[in-house]
This record gives sequence, C-alpha cells and structure tokens, in this order.
Amino acid sequence: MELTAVPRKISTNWFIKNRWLVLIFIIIIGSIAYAYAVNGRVTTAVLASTLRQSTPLVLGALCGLICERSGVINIGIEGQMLMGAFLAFMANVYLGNLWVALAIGILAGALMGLLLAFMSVTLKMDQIIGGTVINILAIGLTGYFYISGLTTQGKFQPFALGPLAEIPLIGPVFFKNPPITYMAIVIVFVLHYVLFYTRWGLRTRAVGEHPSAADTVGINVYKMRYINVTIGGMLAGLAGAFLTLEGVGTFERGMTNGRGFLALAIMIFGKWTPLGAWGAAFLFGFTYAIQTQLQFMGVNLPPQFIGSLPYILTILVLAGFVGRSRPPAAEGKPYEKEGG
Amino acid sequence: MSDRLSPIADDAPIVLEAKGITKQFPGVLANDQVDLVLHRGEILAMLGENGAGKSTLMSILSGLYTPDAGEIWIKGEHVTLHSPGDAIIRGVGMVYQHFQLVPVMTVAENVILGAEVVKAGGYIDIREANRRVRELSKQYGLEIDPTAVIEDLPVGLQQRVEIIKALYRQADILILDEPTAVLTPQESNELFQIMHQLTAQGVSIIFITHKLKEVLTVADRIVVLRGGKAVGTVYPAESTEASLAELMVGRKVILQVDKKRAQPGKTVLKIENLEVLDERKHKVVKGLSLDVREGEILAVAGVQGNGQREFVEALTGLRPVVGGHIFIEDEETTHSIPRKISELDVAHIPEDREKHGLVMPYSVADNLVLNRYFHEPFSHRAVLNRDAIAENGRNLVKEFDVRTPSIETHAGSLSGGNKQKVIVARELSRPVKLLVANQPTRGIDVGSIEFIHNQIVAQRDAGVAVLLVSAELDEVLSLADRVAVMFDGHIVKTLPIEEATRERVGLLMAGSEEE
Amino acid sequence: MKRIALLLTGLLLLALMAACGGQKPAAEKKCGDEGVICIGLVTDVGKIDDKSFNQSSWEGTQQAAKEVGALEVKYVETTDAKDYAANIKQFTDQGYNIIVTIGFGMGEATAEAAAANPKVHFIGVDQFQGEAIPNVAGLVFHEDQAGYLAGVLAASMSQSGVVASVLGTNLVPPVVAFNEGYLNGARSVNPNIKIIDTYHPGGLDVAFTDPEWGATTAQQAIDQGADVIFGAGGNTGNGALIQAAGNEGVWCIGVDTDQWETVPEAHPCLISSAVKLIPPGIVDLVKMSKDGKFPSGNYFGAAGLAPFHDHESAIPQEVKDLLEKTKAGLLDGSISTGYNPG
Amino acid sequence: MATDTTSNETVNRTARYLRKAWQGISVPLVAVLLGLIIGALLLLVSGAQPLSAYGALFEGAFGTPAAIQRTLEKATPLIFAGLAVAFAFKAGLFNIGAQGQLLIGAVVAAYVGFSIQGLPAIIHAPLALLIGGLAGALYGFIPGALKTYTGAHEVITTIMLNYVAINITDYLADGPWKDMTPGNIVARTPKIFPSAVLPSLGNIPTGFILALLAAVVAWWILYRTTLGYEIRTVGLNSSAAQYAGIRVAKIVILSMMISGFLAGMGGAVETQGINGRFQPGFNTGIGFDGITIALLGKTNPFGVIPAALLLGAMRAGSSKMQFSAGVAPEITDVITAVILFFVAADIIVKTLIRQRGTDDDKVTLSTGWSGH
Repeated sequence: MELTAVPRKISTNWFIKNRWLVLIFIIIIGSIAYAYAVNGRVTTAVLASTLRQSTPLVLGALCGLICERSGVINIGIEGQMLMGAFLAFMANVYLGNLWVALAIGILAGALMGLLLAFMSVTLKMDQIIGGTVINILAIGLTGYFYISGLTTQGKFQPFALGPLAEIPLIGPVFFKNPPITYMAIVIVFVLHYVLFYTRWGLRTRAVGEHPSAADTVGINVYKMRYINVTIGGMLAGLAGAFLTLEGVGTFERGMTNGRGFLALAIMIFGKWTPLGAWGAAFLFGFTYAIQTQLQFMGVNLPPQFIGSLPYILTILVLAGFVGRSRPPAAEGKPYEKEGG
Repeated sequence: MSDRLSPIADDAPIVLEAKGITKQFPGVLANDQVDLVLHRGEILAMLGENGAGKSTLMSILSGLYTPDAGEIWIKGEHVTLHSPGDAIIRGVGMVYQHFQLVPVMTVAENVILGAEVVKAGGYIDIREANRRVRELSKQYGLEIDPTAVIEDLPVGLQQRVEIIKALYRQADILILDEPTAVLTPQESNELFQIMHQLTAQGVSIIFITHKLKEVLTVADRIVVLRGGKAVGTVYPAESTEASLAELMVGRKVILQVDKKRAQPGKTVLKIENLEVLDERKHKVVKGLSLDVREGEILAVAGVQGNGQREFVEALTGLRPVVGGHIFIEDEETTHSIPRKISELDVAHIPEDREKHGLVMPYSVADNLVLNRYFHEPFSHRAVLNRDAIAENGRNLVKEFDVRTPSIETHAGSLSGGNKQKVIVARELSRPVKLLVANQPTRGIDVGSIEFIHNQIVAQRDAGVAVLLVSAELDEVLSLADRVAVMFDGHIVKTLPIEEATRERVGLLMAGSEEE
Repeated sequence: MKRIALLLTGLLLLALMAACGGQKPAAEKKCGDEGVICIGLVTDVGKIDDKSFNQSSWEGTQQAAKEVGALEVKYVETTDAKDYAANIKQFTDQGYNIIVTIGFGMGEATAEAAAANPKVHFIGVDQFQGEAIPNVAGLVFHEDQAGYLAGVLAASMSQSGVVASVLGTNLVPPVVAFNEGYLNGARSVNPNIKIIDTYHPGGLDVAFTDPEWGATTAQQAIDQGADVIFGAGGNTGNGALIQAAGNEGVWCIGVDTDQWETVPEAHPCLISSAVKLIPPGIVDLVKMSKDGKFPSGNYFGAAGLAPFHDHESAIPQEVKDLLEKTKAGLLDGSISTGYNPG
Repeated sequence: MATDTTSNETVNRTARYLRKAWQGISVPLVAVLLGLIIGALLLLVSGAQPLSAYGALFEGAFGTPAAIQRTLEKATPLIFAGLAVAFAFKAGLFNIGAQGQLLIGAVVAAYVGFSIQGLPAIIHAPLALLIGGLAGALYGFIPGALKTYTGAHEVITTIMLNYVAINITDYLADGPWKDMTPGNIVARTPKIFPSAVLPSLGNIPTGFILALLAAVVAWWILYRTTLGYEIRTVGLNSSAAQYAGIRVAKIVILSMMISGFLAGMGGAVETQGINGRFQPGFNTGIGFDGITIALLGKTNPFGVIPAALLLGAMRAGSSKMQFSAGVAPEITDVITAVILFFVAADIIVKTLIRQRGTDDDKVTLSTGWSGH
C-alpha cells in the first residue's frame, strides 16, 4: 500500500492493490446501513459512541504521527495527554472559562512536546527514553499536585451544526457534537492536507525520511523537528483536554488509562497517515462501543471476554490485512551534522 | 573528449576563491590551509585519495560545515556560509557523492524541496513543479520523468536529479563530488558532455574525483589534495597518469597488479539460468549463467543496478531464487540458507560493508568471527570462548594490517579501508573454495585497495575460485582472468582478459550487442 | 575534580540528613502508651481523596478520632496491593491501637495483622467476615438493599421505561451487590422495564478510575432511551453521573456516599445516591473500641438512599411513600433484594 | 590472559578498570543526586520538608531489616521485568508486553501451586516457577511469531496482549480457578500449597536471589553464548545477521520467548514468594516499570539490578514517607523521571563533572523501532 507516499492519481490499479481495504470498506458501509434499517436508534448510539471514543485516540495518534513524520519517535503521548488533561482541568477550576482552559491544556501539551524536542533534538537523547521520562514525569507531577474535591465550571456540550444535524444517522453522529470532537475531525483533514500538499508537509516528510538531504537544501532540520514535535505535543494536549473538558468534565489521576499507548498503536496501524489513523481510531472506537453494546444486550458472557474484543480484533486485523508497514526512515535517529 | 584543446584562460573572472581553509575534526586535520581559485566557465578537477580532504573542503564551500579558519569569496564578495541555504543563495550547488535525495518522494518533489514555489496556504502546485523540471531537463539535455519516485530510478538518473536540483536553484557554481563513481564509461562520457554544455552556458564546475583518466580528459585545471593540503595545481596538458598518481599519493604507485598467469582447475561454481526478484518483485536477474573454476578470477563487469546485487545475494543464500540452478562443486545450493553455503567454504565480501559486512557497535574481535563464532575454538557447546576470539582478533589484525587502536575498538569507528580489511581478514582467514567479492574496494584509500587486490590474487594463486563483481572497469581489467559482462540481469558476453579491451567491455556494459 | 568533590559532599550531606531526619523529638505521650488512642487508616489501592469509600472512611475516621479524643490519626495510601500488610505494619509498629483497613482486598492482610497484634482493634471496611476474629470487626453493608431502593427510585422516575447502570468491575462484590439490588428493585416497580447494565471491561486497576469510559457508556445508554443512570464505580461511575447531567430529562443516582457533596458537577441530574454510611459505622465501632465493647465478626452499617436535595420537589409524593414502604419491608425482611452472593 | 603478563600490565589494567568503573558509576550517581535535589525543590514548593521526607523514605527503605526485606521484595519483580524488557531490547525488540507475560506467569504459577497436592517442596516450588515462566514464554511467543510471519509490529501486539492478559487472568480468578473457600466472595485463586511457597532466607527473599541469578544467566546468555551473540547481532544489525547465516526469524521468536520467560518467572515469584495466590490487581504496573528499569540500567542485565533496587527502595520507603512526613508517594515518580533523564542525557552530567567519556555505553534503542 502506497498510502505513505504522495497521493498520485487514483486509478483502478489503486483499487486492485487495495482490494482488501475497499472490500472491508464496502462491508462496513453495508453493515451500517443494514443495522440502521433494523434498529436506527441503537445504530446511531453505537456510532456516536464510536466517534466519541475515537476522538482522544485519533488526536493522540496524530501527535505521534507528526512527530514521527519529522523523525522523532514519541512514546510520551500518554504523559503529554495526562499533562494536558490535568492543566486544562486546573484552569477550568480556577479560571472558570472552558475556552481558556482548552488553550491552557494545549499549551501544556506544547510544553511537553518542547521537552521531548529538547531531549531528542538538542540533547540527542535516545527517543524512547525521552518519551518514558515524559510518561513518568506526568504521572508523578499530576498525581502529586492534584487536589481532590475541586469542582469545575462544567464541560463542553454538544451543539448541532444547523441542518446538517438533521440528516438521519450521519447528522446525530457527526454534526451534533461538542467542539473538540469537531476540531479533531477538522484536524485530521487539515493535517492530511498539510502533510501531503504543502511546503511544510514536504519539508517535514523530508526531514523524517532523509534529514541530511533536507539539510543540504537549506532546511533547518532541528527547527523543523522542534516545531513539529511541539505541534504534536499540542495535539496530545488537546486530546488530554478532551478528556477533562469534554469527555468527562473532571480530572482523575492516571485517567488517560493507556490511551496514549493505544494511540501509538493506532498511528502504526494507520501507517503514519492522518486518514489511516482516523480509520484505525474509528475501528477501535467501534469495537469499544460494540463491546458496551453487547453488555447492553445482555449477552451472557463474562465481561472479560467481551472486554478483550477490541484488542484481539486489532491483532487479527493487523496480522491479517495490514502487515508490514514502513515507518519514516530517519525516525529514532538524532540528526547529527558531522562537522557543524 | 574535451572540445577545447587548450586550458581556459586563467584571466576569466574569478567566481569563487577560498583562502587558507582549515578544518579540524576530532583526531584528524581534514583541511590544512587550503587555497583554491575557480574561474567562470571552468572545469576544475580536484584530485585526491579517499581521506585527502576533498569532501570536507567541498562541504565547507557548500555551507554544510563551517571552517575553523580561512575565508571564502564568492563573486568578489567575502562570505560566511552558515548553512547550505547560504551557499545556494550565492549560486553554489553541490551534487554529493551519497545522493541527498529522499527515496520515497518523486523527482519533482526532490528538486523543489527547500525552494518550493507555493500558493496561498503553503500549497505546492505539483503540476507546476513537474513542468519546471521538464523545462530544465530539456534546456540542459537531462532527460527525466518528474513524477518518477527516486527509489525506483537507477543511480545514473538519480544523479541527474541532483544536477537538476542545483540548476533549479539557479546555481552557476556546481560542485560534483565523485560523480562518475557509479557510472559506466559511456555514462561518464555523457556526463562530461553535459558538463561542457553547462560550462558553455557560463556555469563553473568543481569536479572531484580520484580517477586519473577522467581528470586528464575533462578538466581545464587540476588541484591535487593530499593529507588535507593542496599539494599542487597542474594542467592536463603537462601531466600524465603517473605524475598525477605520484602527486596524489606522495610516492610512486604501481598502477598494475602484478600477477602470474592463471592456472585454472576444475569448476567450483556453476550457475544455470538463474532468475531472481528484487524487493518490488520485479525480475532483475534474468537467466544468468556462468561458471568459475578454481585458480581463476572471473570478474563480472557491469553498471550498478543491472542485477548484480540481487545476483550475489541469491548466490550467497540471502535472497530466494525463483528459477535456475546454482551448484557449488557437486552440491546444488539453489535454495540453501546462507549458513549452509558459507559452510561449503564460500567466502563473501559483501557490497555494502556497513549494512551486511559488519556490526558497527561490535568490537573488531567480535566482527572477526561473525560467521565462525559457532565453530571451535571460538565456541564450545554453544558457549563462547572469549580468549580464542581475542587471540584470533590479535592475529588477524596483525596479519591483515588492520589499523585499529585495539581489538576491542568498535568496528564503526574504523576508516573505510580498515573496515574492509576486517571483512577481508575474516573471509580469507579460513579455508576458502570460492570467494565472492562484490565491489571489494569501493570508496577506500589506495593503500587498502592495493592490499586487498593483492589478497585476492594471492587467493587465486592458492587455487581458490574467485568471483569478483565490480563496477570499476580499472579494477576488473587489472584483476580478472576472464571478464563476464553483465547487463540487464544476464551475462551478455564472457571474454578472456586478453580480448577484454576497455572499449569493448565498456560497450558491452552499456548494453550494445556484439556481432 | 573539584566538582566531583562538591557533588560527593552534597551526596554525603544528604545521606546524613536522611539518616537523622527520621528521628522525631520525643513527645510527652506517644502512641502505644496506656490510655492513648491512636487511629490509623490504610487505604485500598487508590488515593485518600477518591470521592469514594477511601475518602468517606477517612472522614469517618477523623470524626471518630475527634469524638474519642485520639492523640494521633493518620493515613497511609496503598499504591500496590502487595503493600497492604506492610502499610498496616506501619501503624502497629508505632503502637496504634485502632486500625481501619479499607476494601475487601485487604481482608486477608487484616486478618493476619490481627492475629499478630491481638491487642489492636481492626475495622475492616467492606470486609465480610466468614469466621469471626476477636479483634476484627468487618464493617459491611447491605449494598443490595441500597441498590434495591435506587432501583425502585429509578424505575419510578423513568418516563421511557429504560434505565441504566454504569458500574465498576464485577470482580468487586459490593459493586455486584449494588447492581443486583438495583435490577430487582427496578423490576419490582415495573416488571417490563428495560435495564441496561454494564460493567467496566478492564482490569481492577482501571475499573474505578476511568471516568471517560463511564461518561461514554452513559451517553451510549442515554442515546438508546435510558433516562435514569445509576453510576456505581468510583470515578468511573462519577463520569457517568456528570455525563447524565449534560442531558435534558435524564436523572442520575450516585453511589457509596452522598454524591451531592462529592460530585457537584452532577447536581442537575442527581436525585439521590445509594449510600452506605461508612462514617457513622466507623465512629460507632471506634467508640465501642474505646468503651471496651468492640464487636467481632460482621457489623452492619446503615445503607440506604441519600437525601434528594434540590430535587426534593421533583419526586412525586407517591414515590417517596413507596420508598419508605420498601425500606421498611427490607428492614423487616418482608422484601428480599434477590441478591445471593457466592 | 596470556602467560607473559607482567605485573606492570596488571597494574595498568587495574587502573583502567577502576577508571572505567568510575566512569560507569559516576553518571548514575550524580543523576540520582540531581533527581533528589529536584525532588526536594518540588517538595519545598509544595510546602513539605524535603529532609524529613527523604529521611523517612530512606528509613522506610533501609532503616530496619524488615525494611530492607521489603525493598528487596519490591525490587524482585522489577528485576525480572527489567531483564525481560532489556533482553528483548538486545534483540532489537521493544517488548511493552512484559506486563501481560508477567500476569500470565503469575496466574499459571498459582494454578500449579494450588492444584497439585502432595509434592515435596523441592519439586513443587521449582515446578511452579518453571511452568509460570514457560507460560510467560508462550505468551511472548505470540507477538514474536506475529512479527515474524505477518509483520505485525510488536509494539502494537504487545500493548494489545497486555489488555487481553488482564482479562484472561481476571476471568480465571473469578471463574474456573476461583477460590471456592466458603465465605469467599472475592475474585482470587485459592492459596497455593506451602510446598509451592518460596521461603525467605532470613531477611532475604528467595525470589530476590532468583532474580540475581536470572540476571547473571541473562548476562551469560547474551555475552557468553553463541545464542547471545546471535541475538545481539540481530538486534544491532539484522542484515549483517542474515549475512552471517543467522536465522533472524528464529532469533526474534526465541528472544521474545526468553523475554516472556523472564517476565513470567517474575510473576511466578510474586505469586509464590509474596502473594501466596493470584488475585486481580496485585501485579499491576510492574511490566511498565520494567521498561523504566531496563532503560535506567542501559539494557545491561547487571545495570538492571541497581536500577530495580533504586525503584524498589523508593516504593518500599514511600509509605513510611507518607506516614512520617505526610508526603504523597507520587513524588518518587518525579524523582525517577528526573534520574532517568540525567542518566540518558549523560552529556549534561559529564559536562557537570568534567568527565570526558566515550560514547561506548550510549544506549540506542529507538533504532530497533523500525523492525527488521
């Protein structure tokens, strides 16, 4: 699959090459339509839940993606999300303005991104260690400074996007959401556009694939990595802010609960492309929603069996259909100008 | 080959001047007070051995490195180059020996990278970029498909992309770092013509090489670098290969390998109609047949990218064979695993020494047992014998003259020549029936080349069958007993060395059929 | 070299101070002395401020300490279930004479510590005592009864005929008890009611600290018509309550403590909570300990519904009457919750 | 050593070793110091007394024989998990799944411990350990095989398998292997028979000795056997490994299995040495700590031991710190992060103490990310 390369003209060849993808897509659309015909309300609820669950995951995956596209591995997504969630929450408590809190959450993520950039670009530290430092640090700091019993000024509520929200199924699922969910969808497409159609994207990918080639044509590799990793941090911060400002409305220690690591998996699953990550996050969110729905329907299985569904499904899909993927060639390696 | 018989007048305006350039790396003085002058429309050859400081000097001129001391003047202006961007702005374009191209991107994307013309929102109009590349390629006669992906292109075309990249940035000073290293003689000639075309349009070129013949053919003026110093400026008309070689190496160099006539024995390697696929599942070895006898060197000559790599990998078990047969002595090894083939006393000097030949973070001693660690005395019942490994390391380092601080030194920190010596030492220090050497001397210094050549000949004389794969025609002609020319995945012709003239082999390499 | 020396000196100093830092000036009276009451509390895995049973136990312990005039009252948070015993030992070593341990998971460690320290009284919150140990009182509750009342309330308030519960893991018996009671209580009002109940599918370590899952699950249930949400599972359940608060016409019911106090974000929907009154239970037991009447075996604390607070007027009188009647029935045994543990 | 070693050479060698030893230990030492200093600043900011907090932490970790025992008990599973992660790193694999392998090992060891009666301790305890380890190895086999045969990235598969392992073990402890002792309503397995229990030798848990042994064996395998040579070759340069005739697929699977074995053994030791049974929620987070420890120990089996002891001491001492100084245990996480930072960013520390070091021991793991 050539999703990583520049989109070339989509030909019938593309469909043949990606026949599995196409087939799965058709099956999915077909099943959704069928399910909707059978029970519209449940289908809508499940898909809405899918979107909700996928939002922090896709944002986290985009964070990882933009970092790795520029050549920096980020396994600190979890920690960056947690910091974003925590500071957004604290801002919401003390400043009482959701939008300011959102900005602060993003800022917190940006700072954590900056820290990762500092460690991996300036100090040329091993990037896996850098990410681990961020993860532990975030757990420690948020755990230590969190004060219980703080009450927030509420959370973001869904709003309908005019007539779009009236479309059956699609309307309530996609066009009746709180702001960060909308933002996530927009960011997916913006990032896709930026990465594959703009100067910034071209340079970012060049820096991640072949930094010295970029350097020789006058692109500042360090600067590109710094900025991309910081932007990545902002996305993780946004994912964290989603949890405290939109998903829940309150903070809890360790509330990211491994979502940052799942995001990492989703990024790889999506083959380092925004649209791919979105699809993968959707698949994940869907299995979560289905797992809940199975319990709703009173399926007589231990919750542990149902609970394993998303993970086993991911492994199967990965092993069966996706297989080997090719990460950006220069990721993980600090760029060193030999004489500079 | 040059249209002009006399060197270009030294009174043409000076476009680039370097004064007293000095650059120190940890442990090595790469450039020591180097002066350099480049005139407009001139082809200036910079000649020097590997490690003489050519690449460092060029990296300084192109802004990649900053010198510790010295001045650079471009078009009459004293400049300080902080980055390649600074150099590009002043019209200095560099074509690196290791191409600076992003493999997964298209030609056009690589060309515009860093100098993109964008519309609102940073949008790159890729069609416009493709158009520009076509325009440039027409203007300078550098034909290329702008939508092709770099990793699909043969090296010769990748080099064109590099040149177009510089021209796209309106470079009028072009630095070509070892541009012919990967080209056939014919392709090299094409390149020289392109160079002349460029100089005719006012471009000045610095041409870096260690190939003496080329220098005499194409250059207007020659600067020789040795040990980081500029040791002389000469003109082609007043130089010979021998005089240049002496200037370059600092002593008299024997350009011919001294060897006796071959005494071929029985056939050791026999290959019939071999077929092999590359990574993208394209058939790149298409019905290759050859045989090598003991006591002879069969050289496979060919331009890089004609299936040699895949052929050698298939032969040594690293790549599956989809058709044909391979026999080593009486045993069929078509589908054998590498370990089995190696255990049949087949030594393999791989093409890419850093990727296949060595484990960089390992010590020299550990690398010296890479394919024998499981044998006595290096291990006994799966337990390593460190003393035996160290002993072996000390002996081989001495025997093969590997210049290393100690046997515990990481292989990665050795020079190219010494890395190659480690591999050669490892491969030749055991009983060998068949030696497969793929590009054994690429990119290493003259001293190491001589040493390795002598080792290969010594093996032949000891009765080993040698299969040498090389893109260096000089190497092929000086070592081979028979020359098999490979083109497009098969052997087009096998010639005894007596009949293998430079011209004939060159033509065969370029794919022109004889008779 | 100078800097190395400097750093080493620093290290040495730090070590020295660390070694001395542990010693406290001797007080006139200290724990372990005759007539001195010191109460210690060891949390279940989790924090003291978990808005759930750790927190309410701590509140009860502090209140009890005040009432009996304890010299010291302290807590240690458990970060790893393996530390239960060690954390209890923290207190027994210092001569504490009443130790509150929280959660069924600590039952075994509590029993062992009790055997080793026969003079110390242990209060095991949520620890059902199979066999009575003289110096251990299991403070347990009829969660199923509280859940049953919540179910009655939920079914009475539901317009849609669909109610839901969002729960922590089924590995924790009290959670199951709450839910079973809830299901049967709801059915007692409306046999045809549709009940959507979901347990957190993750492990114990995340089941009570995943408010995002709670919120999403609640919303998924609400989207399918549920209009009363019972959130029972620590912070996971709290997430469900807050989510319900954002939906018009949806009521929610909290758990363990009166969540009106602990989750103000849920005020718009929170009609009540299925509470187990841990603080009074602890106070009672501590007082009995002081008076030398410490009971062994199980001590049932009160469980029931919390006040309706601001929603007092929204609850119809007949519902209030029904709740009173049910409560009485549960007390005298005429109504069974139908919950039958292991 | 050659026989003609003169005493002069011996002296030089000793000096070289000492210098090397100092170089090896100085950075971590300073890193720990810096970690404590930054932690102290944080404590000051939040209004706590750093010295009394650290004093209590130290006392809780080393103050009494019992405290030391707890430190060792805490360090034991951390050593196993750290070894598991480090071992996989050596083969170029990032095993995030030590947690899952450990859980499986723990529950299976419990099963062996409670289901077989009448075996002598000398057989029963080692048997449970071994089977626990093998169960972990089997669970490690899955991502190894998936990577080899389908190319599925081990980072994804091990993360997923962690979740699955939690579910499997929870199910077993609440279902078929549940403790059916009357009165028990809790999800847990029955207690293992005394014959399967790993005793303590004085204040030193047997498990800790096993962990040290495991570290020695892991080191020995990696650096003294042909298998280890193959594993490290695959980890550092899989192309060269292939060239050298090493079967990379086999090594990848085998490395994951050995890694899983170590983790599973860690779980078994927890069950047999500390918990006495398997109970959900009793083995959380150890696998992830293993990553931290492997990194702190620079993926060297012998580096893993002090790293695990450090973390173990902080874990063991933190409840004392909370008891005596009222400081929440999370502060130790911050300190750990800072220490890890300075160990990895040794360039800062080396500048600080003006040590001119080689880059020989620089840890490079992230290149293993891209797979083979």
